[in-house]
Amino acid sequence: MQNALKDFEKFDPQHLPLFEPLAQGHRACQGCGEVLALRLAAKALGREMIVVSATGCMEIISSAYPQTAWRVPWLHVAFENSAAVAGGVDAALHIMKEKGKIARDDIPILVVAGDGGTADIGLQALSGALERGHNFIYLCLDNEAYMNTGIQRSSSTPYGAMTTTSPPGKLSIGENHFKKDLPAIAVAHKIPYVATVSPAFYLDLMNKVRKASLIKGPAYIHAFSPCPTGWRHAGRYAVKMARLAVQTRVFPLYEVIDGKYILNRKTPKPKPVAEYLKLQKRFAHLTDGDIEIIQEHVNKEYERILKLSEEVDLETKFTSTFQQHIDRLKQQMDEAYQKMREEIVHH
Amino acid sequence: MSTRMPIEVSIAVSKAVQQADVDVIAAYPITPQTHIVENLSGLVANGELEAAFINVESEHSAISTVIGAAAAGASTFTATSSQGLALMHEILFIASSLRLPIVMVVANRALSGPISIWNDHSDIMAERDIGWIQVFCETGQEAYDAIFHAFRVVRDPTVQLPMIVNVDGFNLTHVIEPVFLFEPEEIKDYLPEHRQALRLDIEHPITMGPVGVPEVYTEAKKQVEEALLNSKQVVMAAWQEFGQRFGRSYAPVEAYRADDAEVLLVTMGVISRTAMTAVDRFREAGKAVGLVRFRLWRPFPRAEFQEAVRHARILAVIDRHISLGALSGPVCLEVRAALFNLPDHPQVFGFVLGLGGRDVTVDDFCDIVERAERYATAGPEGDYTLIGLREV
Amino acid sequence: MLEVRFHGRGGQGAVTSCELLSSAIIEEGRYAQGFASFGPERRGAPVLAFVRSGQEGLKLREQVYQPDIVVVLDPTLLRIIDVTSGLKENGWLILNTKKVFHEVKPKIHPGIQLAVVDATTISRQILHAPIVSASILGALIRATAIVELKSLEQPMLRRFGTMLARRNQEALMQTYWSTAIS
Amino acid sequence: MPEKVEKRAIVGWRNLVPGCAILEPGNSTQLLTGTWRLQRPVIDAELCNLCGLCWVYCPDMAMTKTAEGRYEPDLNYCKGCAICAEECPKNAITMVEEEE
Repeated sequence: MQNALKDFEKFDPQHLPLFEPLAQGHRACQGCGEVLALRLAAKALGREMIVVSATGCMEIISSAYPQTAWRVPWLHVAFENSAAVAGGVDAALHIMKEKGKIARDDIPILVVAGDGGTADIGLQALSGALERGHNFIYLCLDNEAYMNTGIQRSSSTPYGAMTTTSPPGKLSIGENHFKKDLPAIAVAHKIPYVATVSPAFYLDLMNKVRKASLIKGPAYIHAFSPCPTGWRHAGRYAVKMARLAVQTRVFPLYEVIDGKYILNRKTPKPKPVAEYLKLQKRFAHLTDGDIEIIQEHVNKEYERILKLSEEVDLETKFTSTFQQHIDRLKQQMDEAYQKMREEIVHH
Repeated sequence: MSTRMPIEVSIAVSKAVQQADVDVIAAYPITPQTHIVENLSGLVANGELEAAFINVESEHSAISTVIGAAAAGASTFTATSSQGLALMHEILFIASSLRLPIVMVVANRALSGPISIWNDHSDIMAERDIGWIQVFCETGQEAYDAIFHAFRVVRDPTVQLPMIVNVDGFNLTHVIEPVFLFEPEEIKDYLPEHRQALRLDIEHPITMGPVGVPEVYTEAKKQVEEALLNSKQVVMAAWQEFGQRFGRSYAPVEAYRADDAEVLLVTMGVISRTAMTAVDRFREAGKAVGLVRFRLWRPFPRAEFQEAVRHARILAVIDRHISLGALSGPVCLEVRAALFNLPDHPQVFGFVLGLGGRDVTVDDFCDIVERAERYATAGPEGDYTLIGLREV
Repeated sequence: MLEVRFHGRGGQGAVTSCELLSSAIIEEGRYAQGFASFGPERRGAPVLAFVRSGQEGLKLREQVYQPDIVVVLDPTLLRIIDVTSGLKENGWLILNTKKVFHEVKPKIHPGIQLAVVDATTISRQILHAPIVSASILGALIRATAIVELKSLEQPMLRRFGTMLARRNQEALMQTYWSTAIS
Repeated sequence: MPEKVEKRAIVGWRNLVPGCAILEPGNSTQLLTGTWRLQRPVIDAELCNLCGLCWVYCPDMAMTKTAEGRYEPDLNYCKGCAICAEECPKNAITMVEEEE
């Protein structure tokens, strides 16, 4: 386990920080789940951080000149390079601190990008930056399509979803690939921290962002980000969607710390995926058979994560059983020694 | 005192970067830029240069990384060539728009396709509008000096723009030649400290790179252009001071035996040296031929150029880039544009040569001068002339 | 102006020879350019390198077309390349070969001055490797006196480091004295 | 307020901060996004148990806590998405049409 997390102090739900790094007056859609996830993540880091943003909804809605919704230093360069830009910020802070040009380099860098900017066009820059071990928190806000340009499919669009470039038709179900597994790609880089978060589980989200900031090296956080406009559900349901996705196992919440999986929220009695799909018009065209395919895929993926985290459980179990065994042996030896001493004294 | 050393020009360039107190270098290998960044990585590895050397996974990330570092207030450097520069393309505009003081060496090389690792100017000529200050070099000494000059210029608080030093790939980067190298204390006073007012700083949180709404985009562009145009004064002042301190003087437009010349060759980069020998030949034969070279390419030194060619009858403008479908190479186009509204301007003929590493010889320049004289009376053979082209 | 063309194979050290020679000329306070013909050639392929010396700030950056001196690092190149192509009348051919002078001389155009040395054997003995980048220069200097032998000391030190530079210096002296000249 | 925004946006190029950097942190509070709202949340103080989930889940930071410790929507910024009403565990929030 990471030393940095040894005495990890969770957020106190009664005393959440009041400071909002992201200010009121941003131009996100009514009921935007993505900006909620971003708000909570930023809140977890507070006043002292630097934000590097990729092009996307969150960049557009927070920085239209001459207003900014950012109360912390914020930089946007382009769509596909936010990880590389953040790497430069990270390197600059460290070397300038070393050379005595600035006082501090312990400032968390939050990289914000959407699923398109991460899974598609920004994947190379992300991979490079993760491999180089830059100290930043990469927050992928996954709303499962290119919402900023008008709901075109990305490689993170789920199977069966209707988007403006994956329309269902006589020959198509809509999006006909299962979504790219970005957390697994991040894990494959052997970075110290990977996590999935959902704004519905806000304490879990904030705690994970805080953990990511404490760990040295790259952290990748994949945030489920309901988009009422693109998913075509009522704005009021954004948090409900984020919760249902977890309850139906569509989006399991887990952490991968130093390569070890921990399924944070087990759902032994999941709700059927249909309950999640039926609230969104992007899935309205799906037949029961289609939904069955999705259900199977969801089950399989959940089982995979569960198995990976159980391996860790088994290891923990083994370690503790082994420890108990040793303790017992020690006790027996102590007793035997005591007995011997007594016998010697007796003689 | 500076020492005259036999040195490969790329190594001289990296030594200049070392002496400029750079903080962050990010680079991706591409021929013929490699020797510059290899040597820099070695200097960092040996503790001879206190900087972060970041081996990025593409040129796109190289420029992105130095932008991030520059936005955080670091002095930054990168180098590239050809496809690498083209891959940086979209980000280059953003670097100038963000007004970040980055120094980049472009080891000029042809752009694909077909793929060519050899020297011409097609890489940089595809980046004419990026808002960076751009200079060219003709010798190793000039390349070495240009690095100090570039760091001096971009660190000027009135400039706040990135700058490209063009060094012809192989034909200059890989040549071993004598270069006077500075002792650290010699150059120290010439280089100001790198200080950046607008940067990512938690004490003064600012928003960098906001959305340029229609109400501000035009003004934003105008602001960068004005900064670029005004940078010429700083560029020239820095050259002047360099000349006063070190005895090597540079100017936006430089002339060679051009004063009374009827025919002027117009060049830039390393081939200018060869052109000088051609000029000497004509002069020996009693012909009034001269040479004018662009050292500063962006901002375009209009006034200096107009003045330099004022008395000539014929200009033979050399491009080392073919601008497909245009009326001539880009240098020639701009020269024509610079002269068009002047009364009694010289006749201008465009020549393209030295593409993709094709050697540029003294004979080529002699051929060009003779053709230009012929065109002046008989008219040109086309919009421009491709020298050395094999027909069959 | 004096122009030298080196013929070698990728990895044999023609570019290093070019670097050492141009550096030595510059060390003497004269002007030189050293450059290779750059291409996609890999280890083993024939390669060219050039040295041009002349007045300070020489106004010439074209390739070398009519060398005054041609240096051949590998005799097997003679079978596949016309190494004397463009060589000026009365120019020098410096050849590394195991053959003796009289075996080679008849095959060379009479207007060419010839210097022959077995640099490979000398390098093998002294450096324990057939690297002739420095040792071949002994023959070149013996024949043409293009630089002084001692002018190579600093360039070799920079290129090879103390130990290897000393050995190369030894090889250089040996080739210098064992070169056979027209 | 919208007038002020317009004036700032049409600043001439000579007065632009280099790189169009925005120097005033969080000045988006000048944008009253409450004007986007079609319905507004009304909190029943009797039912409210002060759990604060409406504050946590508001994507517009438009739920505020008054000096008396009550939650109240900030109508300058509330876009009327109704997440607060949906998420309120006590059903203490109802959405009222703005036109009424």
